[in-house]
Amino acid sequence: DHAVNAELSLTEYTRYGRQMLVRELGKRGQILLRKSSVLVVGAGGLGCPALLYLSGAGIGKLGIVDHDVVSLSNLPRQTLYSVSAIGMLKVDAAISELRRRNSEIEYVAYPFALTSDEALRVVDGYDVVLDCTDTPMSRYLLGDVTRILNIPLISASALRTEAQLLVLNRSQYASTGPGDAPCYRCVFPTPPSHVDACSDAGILGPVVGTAGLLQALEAIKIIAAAAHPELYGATPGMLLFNSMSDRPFRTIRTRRRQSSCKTCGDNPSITKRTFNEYNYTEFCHISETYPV
Amino acid sequence: DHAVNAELSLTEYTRYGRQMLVRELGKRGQILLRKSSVLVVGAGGLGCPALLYLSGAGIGKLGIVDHDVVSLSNLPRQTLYSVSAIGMLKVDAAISELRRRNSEIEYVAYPFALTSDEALRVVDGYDVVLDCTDTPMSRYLLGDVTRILNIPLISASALRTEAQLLVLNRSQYASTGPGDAPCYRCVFPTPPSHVDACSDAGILGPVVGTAGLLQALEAIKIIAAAAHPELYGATPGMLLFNSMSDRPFRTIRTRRRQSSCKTCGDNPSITKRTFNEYNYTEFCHISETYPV
Amino acid sequence: MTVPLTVEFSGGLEILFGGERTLNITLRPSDKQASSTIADLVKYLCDERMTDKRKELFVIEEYHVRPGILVLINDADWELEGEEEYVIQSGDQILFASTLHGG
Amino acid sequence: MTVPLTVEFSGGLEILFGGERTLNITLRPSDKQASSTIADLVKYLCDERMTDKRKELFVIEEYHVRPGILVLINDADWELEGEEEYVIQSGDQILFASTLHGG
Ligand SMILES: [Zn+2]
Ligand SMILES: [Zn+2]
Repeated sequence: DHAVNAELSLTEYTRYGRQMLVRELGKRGQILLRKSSVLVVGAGGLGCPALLYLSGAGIGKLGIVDHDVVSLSNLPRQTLYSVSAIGMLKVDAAISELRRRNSEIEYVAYPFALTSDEALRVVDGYDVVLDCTDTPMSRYLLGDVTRILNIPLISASALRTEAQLLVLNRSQYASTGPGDAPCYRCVFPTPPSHVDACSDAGILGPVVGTAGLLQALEAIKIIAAAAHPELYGATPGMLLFNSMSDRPFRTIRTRRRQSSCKTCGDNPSITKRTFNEYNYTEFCHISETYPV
Repeated sequence: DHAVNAELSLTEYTRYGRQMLVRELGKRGQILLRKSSVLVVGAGGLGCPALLYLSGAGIGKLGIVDHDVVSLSNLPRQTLYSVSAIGMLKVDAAISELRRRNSEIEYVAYPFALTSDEALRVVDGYDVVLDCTDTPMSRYLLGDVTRILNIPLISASALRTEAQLLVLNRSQYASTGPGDAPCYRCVFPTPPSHVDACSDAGILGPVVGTAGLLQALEAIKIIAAAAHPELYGATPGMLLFNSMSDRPFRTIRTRRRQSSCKTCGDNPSITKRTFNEYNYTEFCHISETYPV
Repeated sequence: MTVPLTVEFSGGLEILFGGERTLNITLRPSDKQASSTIADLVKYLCDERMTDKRKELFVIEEYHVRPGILVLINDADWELEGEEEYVIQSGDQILFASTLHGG
Repeated sequence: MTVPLTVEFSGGLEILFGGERTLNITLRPSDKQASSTIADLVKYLCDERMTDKRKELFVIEEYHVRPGILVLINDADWELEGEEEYVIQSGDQILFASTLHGG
């Protein structure tokens, strides 16, 4: 493999030396990180720490999707943003902050909300996608797009004192295909009838931050596994984190790919061709929000 | 309680509103965060994310102990530091970065390595201490000092793909005394005969980052529990995180306070009076480092 | 035959059950049955243990768990175990977790 | 009586055992014994399963686990269970974890 035989600069050896000592990464893994790209959708409480550690680790290209601007109420948990960034587009503030730490990375800003019109175009070509969004609609949209394009999706969410992490479209770290791995729609065939938002129900910063960091870690593992497949096994499926529980972390066995799935089942109705016509707004119509 | 009936400013309501919606924190918990102080010993891979989220959450006073200067090899995991901070004292670079995000906090710099000469003086008066150091000597020193001063200690460590978290000197979040909780020396009566350092064995950024975030979370819980004791139970004791395992997080039942403990046993030999005479260097003499 | 089990709630569902995150329960099958299923447990929780009147936040159409709630039987998705028809075993841990969407 | 159990290594100890993080083991008590203890397991691991010659990284003074290694019996510190004298039960999970000091 030509790419894996490439050389690292002295600066790269100095900067990344500590993580390259970890045998699950190593020099080959570091070169894979450099030649890979990760799309982070949502630059909020999950996206900020994920971006900070993906940039730190030396991912070659980081795409950031977010339409929102920074506000004071974001600062406790959206830890890339300083007071002087209030009012700026999050994608611009995030890239400026990341560049201060690592300017060797290629950063790409997508300053809009992802809709089905441009989702295929934006997502296509990335090696891993992180779902750091906060609505069911964006979660189903990203689930379908990544499954259609065969890209591993690391989906996280958080509320109050809890967070959930889900690795989709891959059952094995070193795999290049989904195998029997579920897509988002396999795990959640029906949209929720009630939904809480962080703005209504609240969130603790370190809880959502932990989930974002674990997303970055899973992305690094999926990329580095190709350099050392013998050291990597199955992806964790689903992880539940409840910081108030006396067993705060649980690894969950999720369902496998469903033959009835509209996106990856035996007779899929959501395909690359029909994707644009699917009405996510209607599908995710939430009758009422969950009163706190 | 006068402090808990204090008022928050409109800016504080705006900034901290999302986390105050969490019933385990609430307005009373937010006021407790503001009037409390946390000492973070070590501003490296654990300390950086811990400080970022403690400052974000609105802890009134943050003390930072570190003698070291920023280097390029720190940047992937010591995510407070930008390239322009290379060569600066970590305590200065950290405080400057934290101030950009939250200037309402009182930051105190201790730009030296903690030794038994000044440890009691530095630690005394803080409400919670985070051990983010990287040697057995500093861990025993902080363990003894915090136990002598009756301060909860949240100790974390990380190496390669793994991390460990330990809540010491408190068994219950809402407790003001140790009860049957162990101190660091109760859990580890004998120093290790071999030790790995991150500089030799390597470390993945998101692994040590996760441990630092979980330290911040435990500190927030210990402080906020006094406002809502009925919602809080036992501290987690010990948490093991192995990111390569198919059960990555385990909650461990640790030993309880040991009657034979030199610091908190029935006949303690390490006390406020004798503390200065104890030779930590000799006690932690490591015969050889663990070859990787 | 009575069956002792542990029921846990998360993702906000605990608010519907008096704030309790964990219930230790002993199920007694009704006269016609030799055992209890998840369906029986859900009905029991609705009728006997729910402190909030808004049943639609837990079930739809009389005792079917509403979409958006994960049901985990001993840390496995209930789909792997037979969903509502799963026969509860002594010592089982059943977790009802609202799926989260915040970020 | 043979006893099946799971042994896990972490904190770098897996490197001493051929990189294996998990071993599925069936212990056979020696002639004089009716059961196996943690002490027996540690000796067995040293003599039969360790691939690295540096035994001092796992034990000191002939088969005592060295300071700095946590021994966990079913997720509890072995001090709570009787340390070396604990009698291994079928299905036990024993974890040997090097304590970490990096930060
Ligand atoms: Zn599917
Ligand atoms: Zn003690």
